Amino acid sequence: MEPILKARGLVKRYGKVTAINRSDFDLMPGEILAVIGDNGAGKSSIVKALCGAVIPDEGEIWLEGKKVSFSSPIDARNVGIETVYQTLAMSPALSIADNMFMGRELRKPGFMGKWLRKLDRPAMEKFARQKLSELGLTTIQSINQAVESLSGGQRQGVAVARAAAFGSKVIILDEPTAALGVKESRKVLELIQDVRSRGIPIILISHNMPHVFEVADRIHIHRLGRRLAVIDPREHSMSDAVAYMTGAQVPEGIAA
Amino acid sequence: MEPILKARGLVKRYGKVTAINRSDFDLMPGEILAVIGDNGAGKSSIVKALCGAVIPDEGEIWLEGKKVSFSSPIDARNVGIETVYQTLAMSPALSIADNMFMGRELRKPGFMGKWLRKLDRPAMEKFARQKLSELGLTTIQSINQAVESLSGGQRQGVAVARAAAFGSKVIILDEPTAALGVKESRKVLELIQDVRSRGIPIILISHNMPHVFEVADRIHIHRLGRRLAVIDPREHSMSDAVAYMTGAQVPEGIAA
Amino acid sequence: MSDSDNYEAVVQSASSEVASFEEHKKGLIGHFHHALHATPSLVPLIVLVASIIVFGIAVGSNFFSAYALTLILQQVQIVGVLAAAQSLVVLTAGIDLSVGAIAVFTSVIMGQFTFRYGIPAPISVVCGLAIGTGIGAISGWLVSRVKLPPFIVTLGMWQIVLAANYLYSANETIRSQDIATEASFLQFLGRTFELGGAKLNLGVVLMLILVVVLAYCLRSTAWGRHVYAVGDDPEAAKLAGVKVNQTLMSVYMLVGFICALAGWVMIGRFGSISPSATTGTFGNIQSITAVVIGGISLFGGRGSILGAFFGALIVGVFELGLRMAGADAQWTYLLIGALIIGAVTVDQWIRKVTA
Amino acid sequence: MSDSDNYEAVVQSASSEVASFEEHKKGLIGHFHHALHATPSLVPLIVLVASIIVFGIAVGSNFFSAYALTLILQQVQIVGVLAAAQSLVVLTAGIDLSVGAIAVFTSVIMGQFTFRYGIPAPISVVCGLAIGTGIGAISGWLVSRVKLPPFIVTLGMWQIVLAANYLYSANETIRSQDIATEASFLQFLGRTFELGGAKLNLGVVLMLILVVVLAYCLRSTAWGRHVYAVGDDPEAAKLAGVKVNQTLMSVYMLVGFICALAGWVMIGRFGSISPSATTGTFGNIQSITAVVIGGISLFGGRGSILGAFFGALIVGVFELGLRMAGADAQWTYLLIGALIIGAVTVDQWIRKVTA
Amino acid sequence: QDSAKACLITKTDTNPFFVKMREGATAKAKELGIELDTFAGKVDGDNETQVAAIETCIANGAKGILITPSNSSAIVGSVQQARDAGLLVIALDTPLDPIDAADMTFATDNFLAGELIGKWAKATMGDAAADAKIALLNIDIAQPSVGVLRNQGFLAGFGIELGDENKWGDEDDPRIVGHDVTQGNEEGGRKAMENLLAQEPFVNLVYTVNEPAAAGAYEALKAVGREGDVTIVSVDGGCPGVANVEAGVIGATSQQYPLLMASKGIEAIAAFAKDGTKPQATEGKGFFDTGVKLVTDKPAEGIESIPVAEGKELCWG
Ligand SMILES: Nc1ncnc2c1ncn2[C@@H]1O[C@H](COP(=O)(O)OP(=O)(O)OP(=O)(O)O)[C@@H](O)[C@H]1O
Ligand SMILES: Nc1ncnc2c1ncn2[C@@H]1O[C@H](COP(=O)(O)OP(=O)(O)OP(=O)(O)O)[C@@H](O)[C@H]1O
Ligand SMILES: [Mg+2]
Ligand SMILES: [Mg+2]
Repeated sequence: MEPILKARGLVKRYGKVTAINRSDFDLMPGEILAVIGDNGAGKSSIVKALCGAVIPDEGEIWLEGKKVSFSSPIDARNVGIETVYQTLAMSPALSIADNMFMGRELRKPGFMGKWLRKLDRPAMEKFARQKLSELGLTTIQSINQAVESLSGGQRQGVAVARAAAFGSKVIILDEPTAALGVKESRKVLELIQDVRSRGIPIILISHNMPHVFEVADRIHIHRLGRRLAVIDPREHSMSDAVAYMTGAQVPEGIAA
Repeated sequence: MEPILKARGLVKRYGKVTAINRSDFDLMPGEILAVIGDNGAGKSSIVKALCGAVIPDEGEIWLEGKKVSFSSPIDARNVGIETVYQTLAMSPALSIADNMFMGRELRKPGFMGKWLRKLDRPAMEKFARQKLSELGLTTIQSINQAVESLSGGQRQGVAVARAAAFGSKVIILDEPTAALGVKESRKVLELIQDVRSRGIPIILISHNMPHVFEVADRIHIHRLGRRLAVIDPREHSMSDAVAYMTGAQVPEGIAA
Repeated sequence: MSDSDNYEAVVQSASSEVASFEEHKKGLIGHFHHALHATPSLVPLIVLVASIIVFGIAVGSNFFSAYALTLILQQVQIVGVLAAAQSLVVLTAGIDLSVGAIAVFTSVIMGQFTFRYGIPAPISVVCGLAIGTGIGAISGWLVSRVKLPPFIVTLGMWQIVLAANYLYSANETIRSQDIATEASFLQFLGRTFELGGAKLNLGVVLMLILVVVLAYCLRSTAWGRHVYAVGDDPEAAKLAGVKVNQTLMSVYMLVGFICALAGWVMIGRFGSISPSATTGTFGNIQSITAVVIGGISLFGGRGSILGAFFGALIVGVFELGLRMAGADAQWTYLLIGALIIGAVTVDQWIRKVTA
Repeated sequence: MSDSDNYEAVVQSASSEVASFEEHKKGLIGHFHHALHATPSLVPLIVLVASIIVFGIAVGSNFFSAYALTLILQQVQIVGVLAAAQSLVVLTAGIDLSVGAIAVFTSVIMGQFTFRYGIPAPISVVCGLAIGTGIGAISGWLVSRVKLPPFIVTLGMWQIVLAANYLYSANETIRSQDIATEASFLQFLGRTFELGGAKLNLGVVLMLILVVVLAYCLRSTAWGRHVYAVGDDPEAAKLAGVKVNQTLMSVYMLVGFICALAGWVMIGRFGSISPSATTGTFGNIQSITAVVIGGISLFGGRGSILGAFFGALIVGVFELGLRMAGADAQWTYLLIGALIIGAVTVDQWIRKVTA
Repeated sequence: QDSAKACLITKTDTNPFFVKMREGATAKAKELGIELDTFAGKVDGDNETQVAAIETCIANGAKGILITPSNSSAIVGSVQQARDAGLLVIALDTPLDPIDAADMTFATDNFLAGELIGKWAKATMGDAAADAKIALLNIDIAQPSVGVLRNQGFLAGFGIELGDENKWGDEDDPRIVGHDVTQGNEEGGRKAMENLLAQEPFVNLVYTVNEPAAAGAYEALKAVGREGDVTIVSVDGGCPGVANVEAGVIGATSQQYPLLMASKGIEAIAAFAKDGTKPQATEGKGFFDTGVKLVTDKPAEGIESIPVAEGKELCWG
C-alpha cells in the first residue's frame, strides 16, 4: 500500500543545533500512527516539517504519491492537513469561538452575511460550546472568555476541538492530552478512534505509553533527530518501546 | 500537627468567572501533597494564590502559623517557597543558564565579581548542564540556546530543575511532568522523593494518577473551585479519586 | 492501587453539567461594573465626559456653547481620521509614522492635479485616494513580504513622502479663493450644515461614519478578527490558518486610503492646500497619542477603534479648553502633557477597580 | 501489553550521553556564519562598513579624509548618547519620547545655574545630571508603579520638559563666547585632541566609553540580564523572581542621567546653550531610529546596544555622504528615507541567510 | 462691561523674536487695560495650530487678533472667518497673501532685510565677490515664506540671478556652494555648516536665516580654524545677535523691531474696540512698515547702516 504521507531524508538545522537529521516518515491511509521519543528527539520538528510550519533544509515530501512542498501551514491546511501544535497556536486575546473558527469563520445567512459579511457569532459560540462539552470541558464558565484566561487544559481542549472539527485528510496531534485531566484525555482518545473510524488517518505524538499502545496501529520511534524504527504495538511491549526510544536497547531486525 | 501552609476561605473572581470559590488548603510539614481535579477546577489558581502570583479577593493564608499576605511572587520566594508554574515563567529570548539563575545569578569570585559585578557564566552553564543531565535531558545540544528554541519538554525540564535546585521551605510543582517523556518523568518523580527525604514538603499538581498514587502522602481533591476532600492514597483507589474529582461520586465521611 | 488499570473507565459516569457560580455583585453597580468589563472602550468615554465637565466649569459658559462644542469636533476631524487609520496599524502590532505625510501629500496631489494639469476636481480626488492607497501598498509590501519592522518602513516613507511633497509642489500653496472659484469640489468636505443650532461640516460626518464602519468591520467580520489575530501573535495566527501577509497588506493599503481621505478633509477644513501643513510632521505623534490614550496596546491585538476616537476627542477637549482658559502656548503644552498622563492614570485606575 | 506496569523501570538503563551531531559547514564561511549567528550586532556593523565603502566610492577620496570620517563621529555624538539611553528603555519593551527634551533642558539648567545664580560650573553640571536623573525617576515611577504605558508617560514628559525648558530659560540663548570666558568647564566635552591626524573631542570619547560600559553591564551583570528579562516577558520575569519595578526604575533613572550627559555633550558641541535646539523635538525619533536600525526589537528583550550605536553611525554616514555627494537638502531628506529602508532590508537579508 | 479681549498668535514661541513680540504686546495690553491671550504654533510653518487659535479667539469673543502668519496664503480662509465675525485682524511681521486679507499689516520687509546684507557682503568683499564661495543656511525644507524672502533678498542684493523668486535652491550661479537647513538654531547651524564645509572647504561667505544659526555656523568654522576668513551675515537683530556682531562672529545683520510691531498692533485693537477706527498704512505702501536697519561696525559705502552701539540700544529687550 502507498503511504498517504511520505517523507525521505528530511534535514533541519538551526545554527549549530540539529533538529531533524536525515529522517524518513510514512503514514498509511486510515491508520493511527503514534510517534514516540525522548524530549527533544525531534518529534515536533518532523511533524512541523510535514505540515508546512517548518521548511526543511533538505529532503522531500509526498502526499498521496504526489510531491509537495508547503511554504506555509496554510498550504497544508488547504489540502486537508489539520494540526494541533504543541504550542497550541492560539491568539491569546481573542475569545474561544474566535480561535476555533480562525480562518474559516461562519457568516450570517442572507443580506447581512453576504453583503455586510457579518459573522454569525451565536452560531459559532453554540458550536464551540458543544464541541467543548463533547470533550468533557464543562468547567469553562463563559464562552466569551479570552483564551489567555483559560486554564492550561482548557486551552489545549480548545485546540484539539478545532482540529478534530475541521480536519479532512490527515490530522496531526502533537501531545494533545499533555495538559488534560483523566476525563478529558479519555474523551480525546475516544475522539481519535472516532475520527479513524471515519477513515481519516491520524499522527499522534504522545508520551503516554498506555494510551499509545491502546490506540496506535503502528508506532514510529524517533531518536536523535531521525526515525529509529517503526514497530507494531501487538508485537512489542511497552518496555521494548521505551528501551528503544531511550537508547537502552537497539531494535533488531527492523529497518529504520 | 500544625500545617506548614494553611489557607481558609480563599476567593478569586475574574469578572463573571469564579476561579476559586471559598476554598481551604493545608500542607503538612515534610509531606508530598498531591492536588488533583478536572481541567479548570482551579488547581493552578489556588496554588498561585499561595505563592503570591495571584492576590485573592478574600480569605487568609498562614505560613508556619503566622499570617502572611504576599503581594508578589518575590515575597513568597524570599521566605523559601519555590514554584514551577504551569506556564513555566521563562524569558523566551534568554538562554537556559540565564533562566535557571534568574534573580540569583552567580558572580565571579574576586575583583571582577565584587567590583565589576561580572557574572560567572562558565559556572552557571556547568551547573545548568549538570542539573539537566540529572533530569535525563540529554538532548539539549547547546546550553546557550534561547529557551524559546527548546522543545516543550526540554523547556519544562529547565523550569523543574530551577525550582528543585533552589527551593528551601516549600516546593510547588504545577503539572511538572505534563510535557516530559517517560524517562524524564521518572527522573522528576525520583527528584521529588529525594527532596522530600531532605524534609521539604511538596505540593504536586498532576493529572497522572499512577504517579500521584505512587508518591503522594495525601491527596487534595479540587472540584469547582474548592477543596472537595482530602484522601489518603492508601485507603482509596484511583477509581475513587477519579470518581470524586469528576463528580461521578460524592465522597462520604470526609470533611472538605 | 488494586483496580488501577481501570480507573479511567470511571469517567463515563462523570457529571456533565457546565460549571456555574452564583453571581457576586448585583444591581446598578454590578451592571455598570459588568458593562465596563465587557466594553473597555467605555473607559476613555468616561474620561472624555469628565474632562468636558471639568473644562466647562473652569472656562465657564463659553465652553458649553454650541459653537465651542462643535469646534472640538471640527478641530479634531483630521487627527480623528488619522487616528482611525493608525488604530488599524497598531492593532496589527505595527506603527505608522507616515500617516500625516500621506495626508498632506495626497491633498497636494488633489490640488496640483486640478490646477497644474487641469484634471476635473472629482477625478483628481480619486487620483489622490489611489495614490494614498498605493503608498500604503508599498509600505504593506515591505512590512509583509520583506519583513521589515513597520517603524523603519514608515519612518522611511514619512521622509520620502514629505520630501516628495515639497519637491512636487515646489512649496507652493494653492489659495482658498482660487479653489473656491475654480474647483470647489475639492472643498466639498468643508461644507457646513446646521444641526440643532450647531454647525457641522461634512468632514466631521465623514470621520464619524468612518469610525463606525471600521468599528463594525473590526468587530463583526472575519477580516477584523484576522487583524486582531495578526497583532496578537503573528506566529500563532499563521499556524491557525490566517493569511497573515494578505491581512497586513490589506491593512496598510486601507490605511493609505484613509490617510488620503484625511488629505481631502484637510482641504475642506483649511480651504487652501499647503505642502507645509504641520500634519505632515506631527500627524503621526498626534494619531499615536490618540490611539494610546484610547487604550489600544502598542503591542497589538488589544483595544478598540472607538477608544482611539475618544482619545482624539480627549486631546481636542484639553487643547481647546486650555486655549479658551487663556493659558499661553508653553503653559498649554505643559498642561496638556500633564493632563494626558492624568487622563491615562484615571483610565488605568478605572480598569483596575473594575477588573 | 503484559509488562505494562513496569515499563517505566526500563529507563534506568537508558543512554545518558549528551546528543551531538557532526558539524555541518566548516572553514571560513562556516566560521563567519557562526559568528553572525552568535553575535547579531555584527550585522549592522557590516551594513555600516558597506555604506562607508559605497559612499567612499560615490563621493571620492574626500570622504575618506580624516576630517570627514571624524566629522561623522562628531555629528553623531549627541544622537549616539541618546541612542544608548533609548536602547535601555526599548530593551525593557518601553519607549522614551522625552530623551531629547531632557538633554536640552539639562543643558539649559547647567547654563542658567551658572549664569543666573552664579553657581560654579562643575556644580551646575552635577545639578543638571541630578535633575536629569530626577526626571527619569518620575517617568520610571509612573511606568513601574502606576503602570502607565511608557509611550504616554514619556510623551507627557516630553511636552512638560520642553515647555519647562522654554519657560525657565525665557528663550534666552547663552552665547558661546560668554561661556568660554566665564565658565569654560561647561564646554569641557567640546575640547579636542589629535589622534593620528584626526581631531576628536571628549564628547565622542564619552559616547564610546558609555556604549562600551553599557554593553558590558547588559551582557555581563545580573542587572543587565534582568533588563532583558523584563522586556522579554514582564509577567514571567516577575514570577521568576526579578524585581521588575526596581529594574524599570533603575533603567528610567539611568536613562535620565544619560540624557543629562547628552545635554552636557551638547554644550561642548555647540558652544552656546540654546533652549530651542532641534534635539528637543527630534531627538526621540532620531534615537529610536538608530535603535531600530541597530536591530533592537521595539517589543523588548532582543538586541544589543552596540547595534544601536552602529545604527546611529549608519544614519550619520548617510547624512554626511549625501551632502558631500552634493544632493540638495530636500533630496537628501528623501534619499535618507530610502537608504534607511535599504539598510534594514540588507540587514534582514543577512540575518535570513545566516539563520 | 469687561475689558476688551485681544489675541496674539505667533508662528512659534520658541524663537526669541516672537518671545519679544509677545512681551511687547503683553506690556502694551496691560497699559491699555486689554485682556490678551497668546497662542503659538508648534514649529515654523504650523498653519493648523494657528487656525485652531483663530477659532478659539472667535469662541472667546475677542475684539481683535494680531497674527504672524505661518503660511501667509493658507491662513486666509480662517482670517476671513474672523473678520466676518467682526474681529479686527492685523498681520504682524509677515503680510498675508493677498495683503488686503488682513485689516492691516505691521511688518518688516524681509526681502529688504536680506537685500541689505547681500549688498553689504558684496561691497565688503569687493573684487573677491566675483569668485565668492557662498553657503546658505536656511530654516527648513518646507521653505516658509520668511526664509525664502530673506534668502532671495540676500542673493538679489549680492547680485546673483534668481530663479523662481518663491523658492530657494533653483539658482545656478557657480558661486553658490549649497543650501542647507538649520531649523533656525545653533544645533542646525553647526551641522549644516559642517556639511557644506565637507563639500567645499573654502567657503568664504555664509548667509544664515537668523543669528542662532549664525552662531552655530561660527562654531563649525572655529572647529576647522577658518572663523577668521569667512564672513557671516544674518537677519533679526536680537540682542545676542548684535552682541555677536560686536564680537566679530557675525559681519552684519539686518535688525527688525518686533516690540514695535506688537505694541502698535495692540494700540490699533484698543482703538478699534473703543470706536471702530481702523489703522492706516504707511504712505505709498500696502502696509505699515516698522522698518529694518543694517547693524554693523564695518559700514560699507552706499549702504545705510547703524553701528553696533546703536543696534544694541534698539535691539529687542
Ligand atoms: N527554533 C529552534 N532553534 C534552535 N533549536 C531548535 C529550534 N526548534 C527546535 N530546536 C531543537 O531541536 C530539537 C528537537 O526539538 P523538538 O521540538 O522537535 O523535540 P520534541 O521531540 O518535540 O520534544 P518534546 O517531546 O519535548 O516536545 C531540540 O533539541 C530543540 O532544542
Ligand atoms: N485571568 C483569568 N481570567 C478569567 N478566568 C480565569 C483566569 N484565570 C483562570 N480563570 C478561570 O478559572 C478557572 C480555574 O483555572 P485554573 O487555571 O486554576 O484551572 P486548573 O485547575 O489549573 O486547570 P488545568 O488542569 O487545566 O491546569 C478556569 O475556568 C479558568 O478559565
Ligand atoms: Mg514536541
Ligand atoms: Mg492548571
